[in-house]
Amino acid sequence: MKRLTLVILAICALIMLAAAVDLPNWADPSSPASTHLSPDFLEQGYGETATPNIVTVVLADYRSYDTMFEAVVVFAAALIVLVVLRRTPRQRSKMVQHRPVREGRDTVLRGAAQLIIPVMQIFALYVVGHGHYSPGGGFQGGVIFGASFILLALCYNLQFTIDRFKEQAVLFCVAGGVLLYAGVGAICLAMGWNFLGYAGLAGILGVSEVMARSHGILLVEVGVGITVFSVMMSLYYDLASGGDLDEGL
Amino acid sequence: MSAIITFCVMFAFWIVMSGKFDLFHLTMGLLSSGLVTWLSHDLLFSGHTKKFGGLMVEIGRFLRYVVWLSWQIVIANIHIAGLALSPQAREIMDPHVVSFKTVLKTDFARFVLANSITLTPGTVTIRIQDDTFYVHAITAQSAGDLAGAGDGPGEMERWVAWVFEGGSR
Amino acid sequence: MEQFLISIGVALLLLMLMSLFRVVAGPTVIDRILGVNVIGIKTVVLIIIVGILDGRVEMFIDIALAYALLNFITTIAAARFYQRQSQPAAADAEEAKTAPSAPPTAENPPAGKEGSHA
Amino acid sequence: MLNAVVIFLMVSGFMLFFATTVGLLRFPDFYTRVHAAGKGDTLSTALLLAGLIIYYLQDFSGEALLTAVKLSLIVFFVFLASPTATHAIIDAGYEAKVPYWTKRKPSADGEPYPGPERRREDRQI
Repeated sequence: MKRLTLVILAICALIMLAAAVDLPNWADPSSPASTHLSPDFLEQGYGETATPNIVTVVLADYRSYDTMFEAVVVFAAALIVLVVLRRTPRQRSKMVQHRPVREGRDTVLRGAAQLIIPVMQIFALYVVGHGHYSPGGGFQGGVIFGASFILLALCYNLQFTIDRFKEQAVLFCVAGGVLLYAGVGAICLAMGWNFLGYAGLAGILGVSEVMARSHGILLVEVGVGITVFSVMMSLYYDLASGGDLDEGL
Repeated sequence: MSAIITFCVMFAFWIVMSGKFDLFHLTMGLLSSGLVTWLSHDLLFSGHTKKFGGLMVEIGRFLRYVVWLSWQIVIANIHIAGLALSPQAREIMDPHVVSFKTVLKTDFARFVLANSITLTPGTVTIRIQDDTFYVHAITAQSAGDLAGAGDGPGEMERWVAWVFEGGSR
Repeated sequence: MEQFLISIGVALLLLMLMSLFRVVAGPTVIDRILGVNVIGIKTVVLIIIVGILDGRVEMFIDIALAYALLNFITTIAAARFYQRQSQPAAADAEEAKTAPSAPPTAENPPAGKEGSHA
Repeated sequence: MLNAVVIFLMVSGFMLFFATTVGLLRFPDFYTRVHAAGKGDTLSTALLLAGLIIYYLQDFSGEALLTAVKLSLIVFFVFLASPTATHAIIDAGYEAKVPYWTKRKPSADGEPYPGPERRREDRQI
C-alpha cells in the first residue's frame, strides 16, 4: 500500500514538473498576466469600485468566487473537527479527566486580559472595516477577533467563555458568515446581475453602481470575518478540551 | 454605567485608529463600539469603584504612581544590564524565592502590584496563590527592598494600596 | 539619519539571531518559549523601522499592532499548555490538595507580612 | 537637535537590548534568564519606539499625530503585556520544576536549600 502511494505521488510530481516547464518565468514582463491583467486591475480598480486598496479589490471583487470558497474551506474545517472531536455527554463519563489545578492563581492574567480584550476587539473590527484603505479585511480581522476570545478562555477558563458565548451561537456564526457571503451573491443574482456582481446592490442600497461595489466588498468582508472568528472559537473549544467543553488549557 | 464609559473609551480608540471623519466611517465606528460594549462591557472596569468621580481620582493617583514607577523601571534596567555585563555575575547573584502575604483586597490592585514587582529591580512575581505572593529575587538586596523594613508592607505595596484602596501612602 | 535607522535595524536583527541560540539550544522547552517571546517583541520594533524607511508608517503600524497582540497570546497559550502538561493528572491532583500546595521558600514565613532576607 | 534626542533614545534602547541578549545567553538557569528577558525587553522596546515616534513627528501634521498616538498605544501595550507574559512563563516553569541554580549551601542540620528542588521530593511525579 505504501509503495502504491509512493508511485502515485511520483507520477503526480512528474506531471506537475512537466506542466511547470510551460509556465511563464517569474516576474516575466511579457507574460499575459503582466501585459493584460495587472495593468487593467491597477488602472481600473479604483474607478470601478471606489476602493484604493487594489489587493482588497482583487480579493473580494474580481476573484470573489475564490474567496467565497476559501471561506467554505474554513467552514468545512470547523465541521470536520467538530465531527471528529466533539463528544456527547454519554461518552464523556468514560474518559479520565485531566483537570488543571488553577484556582486562585489567575489574578495577573485576568487583570491583563480585562484591559486588553476590549481594545483588541475594537482593533479587530477596525481591521475588518478598513480593508478598503489599509492592509486588512475579513480574514485578518476575524483572526484577531477570534484570538481575543481565545485570550479570554486562556486567562479565565473555558467554561467562563462558553457561558458568555454558547457553542450554539458559535456554530450559528460559522454558518451565518458563509450564508452572508453567499446571500450577497444570491441577491445580486436576483437583481439581474451575475452571481457576486455587487453592482446589483445599487438598487437596494440606493447608491451609484461604483459605490455599490464598494459596499458589497465590505459586506462580504464582514461575512468572511464572522466565519473566521467563529471557526477559530469552535476549533479552540473542541481542541483545548478534547471535545468535552469543560476545562480548557 | 460601566457600559457607557466602555462605549466612550471604545469610540475614542476607534477615532484614533481610523483617522477618517466622514459619516460612513463614524457610523461604522458607532456600530463597532456598540458591539464591543455589548460583548465585553463587564470586563474593562470590573473590580473598580462604580462612581465616575471615584474612577477619576483613581486615574489621577495612578498617573502619579506611574511617575514613581518609571524611575524604578530605569533603575531596574540599569541593575539587570550591569549584572548581565559584569564578569563576576555568578558571584553577585544570589537567587532565591520569597513569599509574603499581601494587604491588598481587590484583584486589580494585586495585578498592578504583581506587574510592578516584575518591572522593578531584581524581582519577578512567580505566582499569586490566593493572597500570597511568591517572588523570585535575583540578589539578596532586592528581596529586602521588596519586603520593606519590619512588619508593614513594602513601599511599593503602600503606593498601590494608596492608588486603588485609598489607604495612606 | 536613514543610515542610522538602517544600522539599528540590522543590529537588532543580529541580536535577534543571538537570541535564537536560546531557542535552538534549550535546554528546556520553557527556555525556548522565552527566547521566542523576546524575538517576537523586537520584531514589532523592526516592522516599524521598515515602515518609517518605507515612508508608510500608517500602514505598517496595523501590522505591528496585530503582531504584538498575537505574539502576546501565543506566549500565554504556550506557557499555559506547558504548565498543564507538567501538572499531575486528576487522580494525583486529589492527593496534591492535601499536600502543601504552597511551594516552600527560603524561610517559609508564617502568616503575617515578612520578607525572607538572606 | 531632535535628531540627537532620537539617536540617544534609540542607542540606549539598543544597548539595553544588547545587555538583555547577553543575559539571556549567559545567565546560569531559567529563572535568572527570565529576569534578563522580562525587564530589559520592556524598557528597550519602549525606548526604541519612543525614538521612532519623535523621528516620525518631525514633519508634523494632523495625520502624523494620529499615527504617533497609535504608536504610543503599542508602547502602552508592551508595558502591559510584557510583564504579564513574563509572569506566565515563569509560573509555568516553576510549575514544571525547572532545575534551579543557587549558591546557597545546605544548612547545618543537613537540610538541603529549600527552593523549588525540594518540591520535587514532595510530590514524586
